[in-house]
Amino acid sequence: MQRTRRDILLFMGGGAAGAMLTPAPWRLVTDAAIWSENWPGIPRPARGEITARYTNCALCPAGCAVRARCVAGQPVSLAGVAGNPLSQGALCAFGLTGHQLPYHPQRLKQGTPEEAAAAVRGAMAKCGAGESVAVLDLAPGRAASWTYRRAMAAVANGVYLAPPPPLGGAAVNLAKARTVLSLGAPLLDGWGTPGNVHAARANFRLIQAEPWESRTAALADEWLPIRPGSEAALALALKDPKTAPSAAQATGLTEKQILDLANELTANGPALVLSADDLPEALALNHALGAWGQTLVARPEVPVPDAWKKAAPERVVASVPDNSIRVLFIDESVPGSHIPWGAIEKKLVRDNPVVVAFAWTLEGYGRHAQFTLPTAVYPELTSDIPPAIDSPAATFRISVSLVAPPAGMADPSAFIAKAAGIDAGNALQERADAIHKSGRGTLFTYADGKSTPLKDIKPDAFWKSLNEGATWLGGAEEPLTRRRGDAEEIPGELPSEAPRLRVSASDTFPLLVAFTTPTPATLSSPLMSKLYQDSDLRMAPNTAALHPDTARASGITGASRAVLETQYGRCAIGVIPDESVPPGMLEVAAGPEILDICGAFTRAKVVAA
Amino acid sequence: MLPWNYGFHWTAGTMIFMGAFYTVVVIVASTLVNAALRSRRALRTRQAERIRWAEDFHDLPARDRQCRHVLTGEFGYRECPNAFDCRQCETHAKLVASAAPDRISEPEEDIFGMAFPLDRVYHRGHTWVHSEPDGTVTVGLDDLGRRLLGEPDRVDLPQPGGRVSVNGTAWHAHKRNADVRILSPVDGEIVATGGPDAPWYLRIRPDRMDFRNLLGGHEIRPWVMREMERLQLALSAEGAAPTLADGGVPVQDIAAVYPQADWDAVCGEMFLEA
Amino acid sequence: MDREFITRGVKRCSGGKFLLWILPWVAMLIFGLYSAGLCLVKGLNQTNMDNRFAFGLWIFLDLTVIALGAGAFFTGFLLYILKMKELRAVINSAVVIGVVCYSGAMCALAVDVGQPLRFWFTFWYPNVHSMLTEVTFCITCYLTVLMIEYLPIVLKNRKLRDVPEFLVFEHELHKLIYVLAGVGTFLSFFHQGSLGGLYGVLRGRPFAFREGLAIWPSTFFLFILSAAAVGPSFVLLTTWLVEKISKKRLVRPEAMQMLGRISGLLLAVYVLLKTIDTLVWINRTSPGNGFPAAQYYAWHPFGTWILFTEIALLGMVPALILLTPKLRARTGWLVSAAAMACCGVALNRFVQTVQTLAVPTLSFDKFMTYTPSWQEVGTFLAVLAYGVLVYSFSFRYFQLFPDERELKLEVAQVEEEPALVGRY
Amino acid sequence: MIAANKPNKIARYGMSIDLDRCTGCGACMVACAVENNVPPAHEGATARKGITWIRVFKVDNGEEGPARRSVFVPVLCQQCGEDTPCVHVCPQQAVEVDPATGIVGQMPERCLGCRYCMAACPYHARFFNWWDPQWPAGMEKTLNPDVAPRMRGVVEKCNFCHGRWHAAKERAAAAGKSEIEAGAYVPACVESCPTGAIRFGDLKDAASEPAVAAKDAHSFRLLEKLGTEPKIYYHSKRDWVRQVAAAPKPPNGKENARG
Repeated sequence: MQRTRRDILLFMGGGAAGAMLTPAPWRLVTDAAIWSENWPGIPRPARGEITARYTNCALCPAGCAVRARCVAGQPVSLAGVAGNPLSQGALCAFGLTGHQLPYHPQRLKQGTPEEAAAAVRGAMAKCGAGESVAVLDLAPGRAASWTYRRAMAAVANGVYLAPPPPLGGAAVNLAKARTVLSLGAPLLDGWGTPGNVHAARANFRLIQAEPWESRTAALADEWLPIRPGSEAALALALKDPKTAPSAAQATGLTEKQILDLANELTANGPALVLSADDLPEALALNHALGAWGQTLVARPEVPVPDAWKKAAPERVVASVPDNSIRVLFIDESVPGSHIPWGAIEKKLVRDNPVVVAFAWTLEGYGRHAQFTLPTAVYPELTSDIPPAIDSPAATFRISVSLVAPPAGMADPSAFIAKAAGIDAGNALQERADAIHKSGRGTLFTYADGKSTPLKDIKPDAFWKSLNEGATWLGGAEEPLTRRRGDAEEIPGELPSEAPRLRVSASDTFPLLVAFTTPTPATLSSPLMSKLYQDSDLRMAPNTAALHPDTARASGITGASRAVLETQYGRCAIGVIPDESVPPGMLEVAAGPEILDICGAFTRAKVVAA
Repeated sequence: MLPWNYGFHWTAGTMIFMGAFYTVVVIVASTLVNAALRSRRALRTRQAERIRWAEDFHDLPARDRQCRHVLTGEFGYRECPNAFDCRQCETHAKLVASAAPDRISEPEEDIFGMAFPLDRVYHRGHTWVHSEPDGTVTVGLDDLGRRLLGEPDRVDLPQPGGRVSVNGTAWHAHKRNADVRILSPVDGEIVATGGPDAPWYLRIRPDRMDFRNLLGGHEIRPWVMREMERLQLALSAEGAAPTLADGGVPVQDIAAVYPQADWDAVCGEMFLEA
Repeated sequence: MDREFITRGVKRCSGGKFLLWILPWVAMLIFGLYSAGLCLVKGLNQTNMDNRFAFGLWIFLDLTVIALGAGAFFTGFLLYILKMKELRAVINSAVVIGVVCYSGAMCALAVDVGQPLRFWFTFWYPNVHSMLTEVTFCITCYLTVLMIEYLPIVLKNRKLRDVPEFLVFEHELHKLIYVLAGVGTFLSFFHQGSLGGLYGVLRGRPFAFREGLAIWPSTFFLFILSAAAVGPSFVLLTTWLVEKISKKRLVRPEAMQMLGRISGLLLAVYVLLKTIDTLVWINRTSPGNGFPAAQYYAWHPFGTWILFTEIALLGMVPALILLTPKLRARTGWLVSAAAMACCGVALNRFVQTVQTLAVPTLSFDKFMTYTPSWQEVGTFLAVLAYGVLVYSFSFRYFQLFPDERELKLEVAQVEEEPALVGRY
Repeated sequence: MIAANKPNKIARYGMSIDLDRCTGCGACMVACAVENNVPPAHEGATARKGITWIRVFKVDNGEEGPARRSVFVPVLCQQCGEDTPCVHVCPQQAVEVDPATGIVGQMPERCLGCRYCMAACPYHARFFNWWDPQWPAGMEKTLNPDVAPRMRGVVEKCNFCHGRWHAAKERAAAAGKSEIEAGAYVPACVESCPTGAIRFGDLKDAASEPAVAAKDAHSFRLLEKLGTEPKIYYHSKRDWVRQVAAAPKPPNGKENARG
């Protein structure tokens, strides 16, 4: 049979028509829909074995226990560890995003360690009498802190500087408190260990005396809206009812309110008074209320190896003479308290001081230092975390490296030890051994949620456990109780880097600054900036809210840019008028620029940009 | 959409919805296909010319679609139902049968100086048909048509051997901006072509000697009178002078007198073209 | 140079003048296409819409132009199904308006959706319970029908009909046009209704939610009515505008008045039903959902004035004007009333789309405001320019008003009359 | 109907949120974003363009000065159980209620991005991807493998951490059980809440915390009168707080400038 082109075409046409009657072409269209679902450029999450790894959060002194869900070893989400005696399974919003910090776009990746070392050597050689080499440790109490102290002891003119300890170094035992008076302390908003605070919350009555309705005030059993800057007057009047009339005038409360409050604090004890800044008046009131030994305790020291005892004493920045520091190391690899740069700067010698900052981002002191050496960041770094303020017991826990840090990261303690000519050794393990040697306390391991007496654990197993997620709890064998009326035991005038509350209202700086962000972390995960942008739950960093009348008085209308000015300097901020902020106050979300010029309760003024 | 697609449920809602949709699709598609099939058939049976005239006629103003018997006063008002093809018209047949035979007194009508010989019959598109002794007919433009086109710029004549049909295109003539299709008065085969310089344009062997659709005799005068009226109107619509230039007698080349007039519109009007 | 494409016997401006006329519109179109391109390439972040104002200017535009474009189906219905022969004078124009409105709305919709490449999902996985599915199906089908109805108008172009295939196809298609008119009426009935249903079914938005018949909320029927009422008005308005711009008579006054009368009649019925519906909503539907109706109008600037303007000022008043033969006979009144009716329906669509989203639902919600971005405005203008251009070209090259030539001769005759009388 | 296709047990997952415990810390929002691979906000994002499957609102009693009181209200998809407003409006079945769990699911891969469902939702719990999802270099390593990132131009919303439900289902199957045990499946926000204000469970299980909370006199649901039977129960002992469930009050002339 002769086949013509027409036959072939007919065959093809018929075949196509027949195919339309089968599900195949339709199936193809349906599948095309599935292909189009994978838009190019959308990352595909990596797959791998899913495991749980444990660590402790190093983003704030609370050091909450963390369970990391890992895919092929890479943490993809963090959660608390249920049953942890202190953090109680809770993590804050910042902690929940900790695993993203290593990938922060503003992460510092390169430094010049050799040049820095050479500059430090030169400056140390030049260091004359009356000048000093100093280490500023923002998170004192770590094994690394002891290395710094040892290093500074080994150096002539070595000084070890740290922020002043909150509450004069005392620990808070919230579990015992029945009434808590908070003078502006963000008790429910990042103070202490969130899990511990929330667990204890049901057992105490919370009275918040604060000028504006902060988160804590909103959740408190009672909120006393007082005038900005009148916390000290209130504390004084509560201790000494004779001053109640003047306190009533200062705070805007009635005398009766003050006296009732005083009665309640004594009647419904044990009481605890906390303040945003460490007000001496608040400490004195605690003392008067008999809080010592009850709600405020002196925590036993975490053991250290005997060989470490030859260490430089801990000093505050204010105690160093101005223009005396020739070489300054600043360790901000682990976030801690913040000291405005202005306060540090004036301590540096005038001619070519060498400042070496160890940081994972340039958002902190690195902006002012000659050398900023990049460090590992949580959860890359390995560091112990000092006991939290609300832990009456001594604790030891390690923030374990879950992710390998990138190459070229500096180790601050090795660097400083080398500069001082000492051997840093493996400080962390040495300290763990010293703790084990003390034989005290129990070890809480995260993976199984068990508590084991330390004496039942071998040293190697102890070290291994600490590295797999565990907390050593020292127990409270020797609680230092202080008797009522024992004046010598009250921490005296606390040295503070921040300008004090009692800086009276002045025409130059009419506004009182209050921070809203719980942790003055220099940078948080990009997801947190999402939280700032996507909701009005928190203000974005470097933003301030103020009463519209205050804004108007400063020549600001509507949401706009402005300049914040304090005695330390000025910086640009965003301003949001908000009627819920009382006049005379500035509610500030901290950011690096603001932290440079503000401590808590700084007086400031705002000028239209 | 199809039973094996995700989310297809055999529910009443789906049935009604998809049923309505497919019905609409089928109706619209079949309408299109129907129109296409009909067109193909029409093209194959060479009905394009018939359709063109049908449409043109349909688009003529009602006034221009008047029955020829209105011209002669037999009707007050009547629209032609047969698109000027009186061969099928029963009314026309009846009226012709009842009318008295034409008394031809003169060999030609002279209307406004134009000659309309009565030895021939006229189409309303201004062509005439003259029977020749050899059984063919000659077709040419009447005097008004000739003057409208004057000296045509170009004439496109069909090839001999081709066919023309009643009211279909006979030939094209161009004058200034006017592109005029001259309607054929007869069905038949083209034997020879003449032109504007010849006495006739086409010599046609007609299929039948049936010229009932054409005007003749006493109908000529009222028809031409009406045509002059229409010309007047068309000219004034084009913004031309309200009266004829020479006081009533159309000149040999009317177009030349109205240089500003849209000659295409005027000719379209006069040659019954949409 | 385009002389041979222009219908014989009608006067059109010179090519140069036409170029001057379309130039600004082309510029606007190019700017709009650039805006729309930005939205397509970079995503809808180019707009000022957001999660709370999920619909914006474009949906308002779509709803409004589709309501105004209803003249196409309704005129077709009256002419081909109810055999109102007078409307033959405007049917072509109405069809072009329909094509412009519907295709413009479709283009705007294609930019408006987040994943335009997935448009076929709606056809492939239709959720038959969604009003939007009904709208999508009907509008797509109806646009196809409109295109087919537009085809004869195009093919009838003087030059195109020289091609015998076009001529014959146009002729055969036109003979079947009544089928398409019928299908178009059916489709329009449903999608105009579904567009109303779109908002009426929103149980979660008590401002828009309405009770109704079976699966259709009352807005379903109100939208059909209002679209049918305003469609002829818009045809009337456009015709008048074209007459003014082209300085020609295109349609006999009787046809215009007929459009006005139909519009007025339907508008009156619509206003009556809308009033009843509003009263039921205020007193029953909305309070039943926990929302006292008064609170909707406490958010400035959307006070009760908007309700009054929509129903009384731009509904009842034009209806009364259009129903009064004396007023209707005067072009000024007729055109003003038609314009008011169009504005009234546009306002109704604005209320349905924008006010619904602006009014808060949660007690801690805020009143929402939204200003379109320049990209949104640009795309809006593109649709407008596109419409003007398509209509301008159609008017220039196609026979949109079959009576135009006759009217031209009539005008001449009126002027000529004394001369002719004197002559014969 | 084949019996095997029937879910073994029909659950109606729901949530109770104790507003007296919520501190507005935002942990739930962050944990949700981490769990569900929500990208960091684009720099152009605002409070109205971001993606927050759960969002905590600060709501006050409308008073000025010392009388002012605030409460934090986490709002997520309320998982409407009746006449679910978003389900029947979707033109292409991208929104569905899972008959086995009662969870309102959104399938971004089938979504056209018409945003009709967003207009339909009275709780504003639906979010549109206005931008292409983008993570800083390297951060894509931290993505949750159980949840596919969404492309630009589609709508997404809370699905009670569907990935977690699947994982729980698989774990239960691996353990030879046909049902997920109470507590074996909780969404990320529930797990992350430091104060335990958010509780989760099967409303059909009378012993579950949401079921108990649902019966509490101090419990309420948002916009209950709409009749959509949401499955998120809020709880507060404060009378004024329970007013947030009602329709908005007409404005008193002032605007909250922070929003």
